[in-house]
Amino acid sequence: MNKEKLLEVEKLNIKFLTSIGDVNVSENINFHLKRGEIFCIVGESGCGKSVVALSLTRLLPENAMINGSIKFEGVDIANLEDKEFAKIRGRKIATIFEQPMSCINPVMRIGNQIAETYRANFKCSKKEAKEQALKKLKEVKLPINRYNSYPHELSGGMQQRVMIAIALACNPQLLIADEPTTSLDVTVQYQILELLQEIKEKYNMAILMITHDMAVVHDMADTIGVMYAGNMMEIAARDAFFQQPLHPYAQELLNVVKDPCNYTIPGTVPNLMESFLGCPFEPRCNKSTEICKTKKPEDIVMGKRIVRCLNVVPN
Amino acid sequence: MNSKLKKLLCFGMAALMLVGSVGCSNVGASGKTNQTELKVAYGKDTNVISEKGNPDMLVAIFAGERLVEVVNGEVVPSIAESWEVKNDGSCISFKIKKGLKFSDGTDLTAKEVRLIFDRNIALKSFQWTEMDRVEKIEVPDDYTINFYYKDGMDGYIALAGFAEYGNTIIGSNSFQTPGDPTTPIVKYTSLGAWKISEYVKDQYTTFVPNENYKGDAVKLEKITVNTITDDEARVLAIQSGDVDVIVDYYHGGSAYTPRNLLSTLKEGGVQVLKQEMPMTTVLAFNYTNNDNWKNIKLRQVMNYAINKDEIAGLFDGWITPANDAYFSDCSPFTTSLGVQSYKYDPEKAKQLLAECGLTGFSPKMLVNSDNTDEVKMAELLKSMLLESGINLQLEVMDATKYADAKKGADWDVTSYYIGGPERRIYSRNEGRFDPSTPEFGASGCYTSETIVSAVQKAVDPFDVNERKAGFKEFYAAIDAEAACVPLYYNAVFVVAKDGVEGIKFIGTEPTFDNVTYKK
Amino acid sequence: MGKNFKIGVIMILFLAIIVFAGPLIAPYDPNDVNMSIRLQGVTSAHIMGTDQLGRDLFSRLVYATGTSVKISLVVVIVSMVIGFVFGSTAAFLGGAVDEFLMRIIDVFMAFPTKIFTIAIAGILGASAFNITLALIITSWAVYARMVRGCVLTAKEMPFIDAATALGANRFYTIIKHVLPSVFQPLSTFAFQRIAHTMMAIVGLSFIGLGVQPPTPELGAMISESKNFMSTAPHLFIFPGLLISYVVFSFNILDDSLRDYWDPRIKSELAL
Amino acid sequence: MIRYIFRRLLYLIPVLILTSFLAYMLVYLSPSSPAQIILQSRYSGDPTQEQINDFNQEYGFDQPILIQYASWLKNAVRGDLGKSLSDGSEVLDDFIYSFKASAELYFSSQLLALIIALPIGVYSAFKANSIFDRISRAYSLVGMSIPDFWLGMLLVYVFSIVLNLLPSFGYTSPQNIILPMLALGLSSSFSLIRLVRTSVLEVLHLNYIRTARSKGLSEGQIMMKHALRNALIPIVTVVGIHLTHFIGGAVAVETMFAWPGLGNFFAKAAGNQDIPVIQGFVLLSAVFFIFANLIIDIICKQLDPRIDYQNEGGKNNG
Amino acid sequence: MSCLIEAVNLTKVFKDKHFSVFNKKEITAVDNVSLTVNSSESVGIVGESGCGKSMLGKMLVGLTLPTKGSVCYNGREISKLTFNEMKKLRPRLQPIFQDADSTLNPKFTVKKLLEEPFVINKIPKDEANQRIDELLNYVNLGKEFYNRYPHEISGGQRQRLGLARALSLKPDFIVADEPAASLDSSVQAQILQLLNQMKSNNGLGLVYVSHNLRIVSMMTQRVNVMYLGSFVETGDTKDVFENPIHPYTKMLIGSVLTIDGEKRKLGTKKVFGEPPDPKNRATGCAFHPRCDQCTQICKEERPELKKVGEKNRFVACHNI
Repeated sequence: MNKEKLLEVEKLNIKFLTSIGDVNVSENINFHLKRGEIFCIVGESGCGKSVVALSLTRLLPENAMINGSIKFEGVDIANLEDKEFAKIRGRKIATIFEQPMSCINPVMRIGNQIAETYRANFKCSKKEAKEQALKKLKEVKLPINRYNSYPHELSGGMQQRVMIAIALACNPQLLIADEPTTSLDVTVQYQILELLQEIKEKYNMAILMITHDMAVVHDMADTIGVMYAGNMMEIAARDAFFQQPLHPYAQELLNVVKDPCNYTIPGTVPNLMESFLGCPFEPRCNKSTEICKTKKPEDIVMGKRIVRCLNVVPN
Repeated sequence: MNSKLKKLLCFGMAALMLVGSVGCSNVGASGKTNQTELKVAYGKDTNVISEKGNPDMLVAIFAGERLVEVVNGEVVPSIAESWEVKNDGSCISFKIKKGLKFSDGTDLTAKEVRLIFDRNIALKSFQWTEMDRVEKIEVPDDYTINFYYKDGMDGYIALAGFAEYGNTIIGSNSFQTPGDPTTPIVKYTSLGAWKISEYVKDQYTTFVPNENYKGDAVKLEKITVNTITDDEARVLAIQSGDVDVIVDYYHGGSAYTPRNLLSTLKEGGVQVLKQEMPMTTVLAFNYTNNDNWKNIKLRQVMNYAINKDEIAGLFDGWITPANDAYFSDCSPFTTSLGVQSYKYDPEKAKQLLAECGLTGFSPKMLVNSDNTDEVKMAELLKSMLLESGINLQLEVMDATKYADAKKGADWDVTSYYIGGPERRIYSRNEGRFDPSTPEFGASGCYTSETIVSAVQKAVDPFDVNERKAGFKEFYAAIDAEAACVPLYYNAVFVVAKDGVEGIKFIGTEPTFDNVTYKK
Repeated sequence: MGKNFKIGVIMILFLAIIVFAGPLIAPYDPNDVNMSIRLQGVTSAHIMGTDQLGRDLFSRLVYATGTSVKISLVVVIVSMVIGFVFGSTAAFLGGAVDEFLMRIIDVFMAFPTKIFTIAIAGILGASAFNITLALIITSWAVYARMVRGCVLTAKEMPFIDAATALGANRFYTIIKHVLPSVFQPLSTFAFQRIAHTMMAIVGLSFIGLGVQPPTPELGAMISESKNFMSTAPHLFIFPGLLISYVVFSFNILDDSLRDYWDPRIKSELAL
Repeated sequence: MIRYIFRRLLYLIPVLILTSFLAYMLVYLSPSSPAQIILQSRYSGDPTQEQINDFNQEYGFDQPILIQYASWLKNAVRGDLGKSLSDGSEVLDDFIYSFKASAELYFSSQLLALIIALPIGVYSAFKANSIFDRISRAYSLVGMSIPDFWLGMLLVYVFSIVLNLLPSFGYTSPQNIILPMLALGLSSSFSLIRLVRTSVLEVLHLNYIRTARSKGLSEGQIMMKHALRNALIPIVTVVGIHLTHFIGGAVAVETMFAWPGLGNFFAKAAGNQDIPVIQGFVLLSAVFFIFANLIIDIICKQLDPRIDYQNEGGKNNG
Repeated sequence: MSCLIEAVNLTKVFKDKHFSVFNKKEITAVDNVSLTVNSSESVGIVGESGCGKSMLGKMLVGLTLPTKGSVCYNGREISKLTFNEMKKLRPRLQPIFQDADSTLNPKFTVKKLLEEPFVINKIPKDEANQRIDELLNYVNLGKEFYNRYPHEISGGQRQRLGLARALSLKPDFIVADEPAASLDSSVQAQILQLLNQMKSNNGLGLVYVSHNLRIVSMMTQRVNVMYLGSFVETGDTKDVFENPIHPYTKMLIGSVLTIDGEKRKLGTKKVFGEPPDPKNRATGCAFHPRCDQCTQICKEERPELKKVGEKNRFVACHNI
């Protein structure tokens, strides 16, 4: 057991059972995360990246079927009793979401929302909780006189800071950030990302970040995971990835982002309702071969990199 | 904010609970019915506190006495020990009994007697329809009171009028300003066997024995009269044991025990006490506005076409079908009459209708929706008349609209009752058949000179034999002219639980003076 | 669209047959009196028994349902039309006209509906026509306010701007874009109101302010049957069940439609 | 806040004036004149012209309409709404008396409805689509289709006639309130269950509930602190509006149980064309209704800090 | 020849919408802004949310009339045109909205939506159908979408449909308000390329409104940086991005994340503060509460746009 590895996800399969059929949103996903590391999952909308994040803390709706192992600090939390799991959620794994306005209770003072988190996880007096909350407010650079404000009295950036303060209330070891800066202005985004980095340094925690924005990935990630249609196509260290992505999808994506005025990926993102015989990217891939249509690609491990493509030859 | 909110919520909850608990604990004593208390359901508020007009009849029956009473067609003394007619019949002079006391202990003199008459004249209370004919009232001494009439008095009908409940004598302390009869009645004091101990408007009135009453003491300690305006609710009340007695009230045409429930009540082990009275429900024609009715054949058609037995059947036989004639067995002076009336004969009706040349005749009938029995009866009439080729149209409306519509020309028939307690049979018959009386509306029964002269002969003379002859002529005239369609003879009912004993009728009004209640 | 929708549609179709083909279904004339068989319970000749005049209860119920449902349809349609005219005028003209019309609507909405209806029906006198009139007077304002809101919302929709930018004039945008966006919520709302109006009518008839005899009407029939609760309970039970049937069929259809339009609370009700 | 209330009150003035005018004018809907209606019922014959003139003079009906209205309004502001034509009692006293009776019945029934509906609705939302939820939804949908007065009759049939347990009418003993309260409370609870379920369910789908879960709160804490608190806002609004509907809202049930409430009293007055009572009741109930709605709005603002006092214009609920 | 669009001193003031006797607040959404656009030129407007850039865009195509100032199209002032004249002009000026979803009437099918511009302008059916075919081909939408409703097609398709509608009447001038925001990068690229293609093929003038500076820098020749209703810096895109002068421009550009080069070092650039609230505008220079070079005069006096250097560069700052 590698002690370095805070989170280890193996063969994670997630299915949604709906009245019109099953939807596979995650197929055999493997990745791991160390303390002090920022792991970014990047992908276009509907590729299943948020579902993976939510599955880690059991926040998916009841019709989701989760299979596989999720080891946190060496414990398989995927198969824990709810009661046991409650000791981890919020306390050791915290989550922040996009659209902070809708994610904090609109009729509760923000200070109370932070303090409440602390009290829910550690038995303590109200006063202690309040002190902790004030400390966290300071940490996210909000003036402490905002303790008694209501969420609607704050701007979007401040609301996201409140979210972060709530997440930090119990000093978690893993922070899951699901699109934390989408819908924020560039200036605010910059500050929030900076704040996240600072916090990571301070607590030496791991951040699992979900985003669709390559620029954010470039700015934040230590390791990158590219998802497409429920598959983790490539996992690589940041520098290696930006120098030379290996998976055709990752290559195309990077090209488009670099030069949107001259470069496109033909076709559209597939609907997850369809099931794929072969590689889901095959219809749009310019390097596809016959075999791509019929055989599902498997993870190819190349040192620290993992690629899921039939045409990549392991070195 | 949080604490404020909590306070607010707590306050709200507390207020809710308070209101809830008030709702559950409000309005006084319930207690178990003991043997000396009787609970009575009555269809009207007793109106004990009255701005204008007077308290309800029920109060007058229980707690009040009048100058005279009418019993079996005879005027008998009550507060007045004697009377005489003076000045060629334009004055009636009453001698009042001595030593009577009101329920509050004050003495009765002629001055107190005149208060109620002054009140009725001043406030134009028309409960006694003759009151506007009185010119002045004099009190020559403490025990004499004289009434002077403008154009000479109306004979027997005027004398009987002093027995009207609106003329119940009340004490001077009854009024808001004691002694001023134009002020509201706020504290009813009177001379009867009972006195009022408690009154809540629209809820209940409690009667207790009047210790100043000179007659025989009553046997119960208390009577609570509950006001329950809904007919069905009163029936449910006695079925569920909330009251012991329902007192019928038919004067004014409403608030009575539905006739078609009496059988059900009786089957359920409740006593049904019936008192026949000289009151006839008739179908009247709007002849002043519709010339068709002036044809006697058409009036006869209606008489032949209606099967009165079926109407009685609608009420499970609790009332008597008017098969014989306009008058009932208990109407005054009827025993020796031999008037032959119209028997149910739809064929004859058809034939007569054809003779009138009125095929497809479809008269419009006004129906008062407040009287559910009347509505049912109208529906029955409609279906019966259809068999003789008359298509009756029903216009059902509430009491006020009904009264309003009746004034207009846009209707053909309606039903109402004539008669009532004995003293009223005089004024009612006169009012319905003599167009010169104030009570006569546009909608009287069909009348003619013969009928008018007959009704005057029947109600005016002091002499019993003259009146008897008059009534005979009057009944015959109505029958001959087919002035209306007599439908049924009404009755009053008292419904009482087992164990209530001693309810008697004086005339048509029940008295509880000797009632006992054993559970 | 779900099971409930199907149930609702079938129930409404059945109701429509009762309402519009009543005379064909009813085995007897509803006003046919037969005193010899009064207050009978359920028999083979009279499947729901007879009333106090020996009339066939089933036939009366068929006609009574027709009366109640037709009145509610008239009330809903007329007040919807009035509300539509008022509301859209206010919203389109705006400014002082809007202020003025809104104040009028406010005044009508300031009365507790039932008290207002009773007052009007009482003063005019109880009859089928007057009760219809009273209900229209008291309910048009709700529609007007709703239409105004819808029009104002629709007027602000970006697709109006888009059409304007393409050169559309006001008339075109109103006819093609604004009004169609109002009709759907309005008709949905009107649909909900049928059940509501139906309840109001039977309630008013129950207290004697609605349809008058001999016209059979459900509320009035229940009111009449109070007399016979202990002896002939079928007289109040059947009309009550029928009211519930009518209201339920509208409710379940409305409910399933609402579920259909609001996918978040999508679920099916098992019956 | 105070400024907001002040502004709302100011805004109400024209509404109140128009409302009172409409209430006064109701009488002129009638096909016959007040004098005729009243005199007709006072004396059993046709009133004479003299009587009509006297009457008009006494009640001021001979004045122009606007002057009549002005003097009526002037008296109304002083609390004098005139006297009932049928029994001469003060309209205001009658109103207060029946208001009290209505309030007792209605508040207790709504309390009952809340007690029934809150747990069922919340549990139903929490276990959405479970058997319990399906049953409770079917139950409330069926219940909503039952007229309250008919439910009352069923209760009377069972408890008064068959079982002979409870009184079926009246206002004299504490047991009297039970059946009408059950009838009203049950029928309000049906729609309330749906409302509670929908609002809680709506809140449960919101993102901050997910946040609360991710924070490590227990389901109970989430329900009490986050879901219920927010779901309460629409519930309070609707229950508040429901409560104001006790003016006349229970008329059929009140009539059914002979409960001396506003609806019962008013229906009778309307039937009798008792004009001062109709005018007075309509005006008083409208005034009460308007102010009650104002109070509900204020309470909702207390519950929901998001609502901005500055930018809200007048809003009425129907 | 004058330029295609010339806006002079545009100002837009809103009254507080709600009925109130006591407080009548005025919000100045756009404050004294001038702008010119030539054919085949694309001009960018950038700024944080709430700075009034969308309102400016609406005024440029005549969807909203300015409170003060004028917009001239080919020298004709559009606010002074009669309704009919304006109706003729409308097809020349087309907006493309950020939220394609709400600009398409949800009750219309794709076919009906495409036909609408021709119906409105009474263009014969044959011509219209031919044009629609061209357009579909152009925006790369197949006929299989004809009978679908807007909510049944994807976001990118909807945006392309919006584009097709805007292009259907062959406009000269297009205001694209965040046309690609909230789309995935691959879809975004398709839209941007379409826009560019339109500009170069048809020679039309384009105003590109966005808060995404990276895309603005790629799409436009000139750029206007907007802060709380006014321009704080204008100039050629290349110059502005390479050498920002106004502190706000510096901050904006500093906050742009790139995907080239090294990972940023924490605390290197000074980006702080929140987008301002138009209801509470600061006195003097609106930016001064967030500005690290703020002096006394900035708090008191509003800076005017001043020409800086040779090349069409204007900056509104006291400290240059």
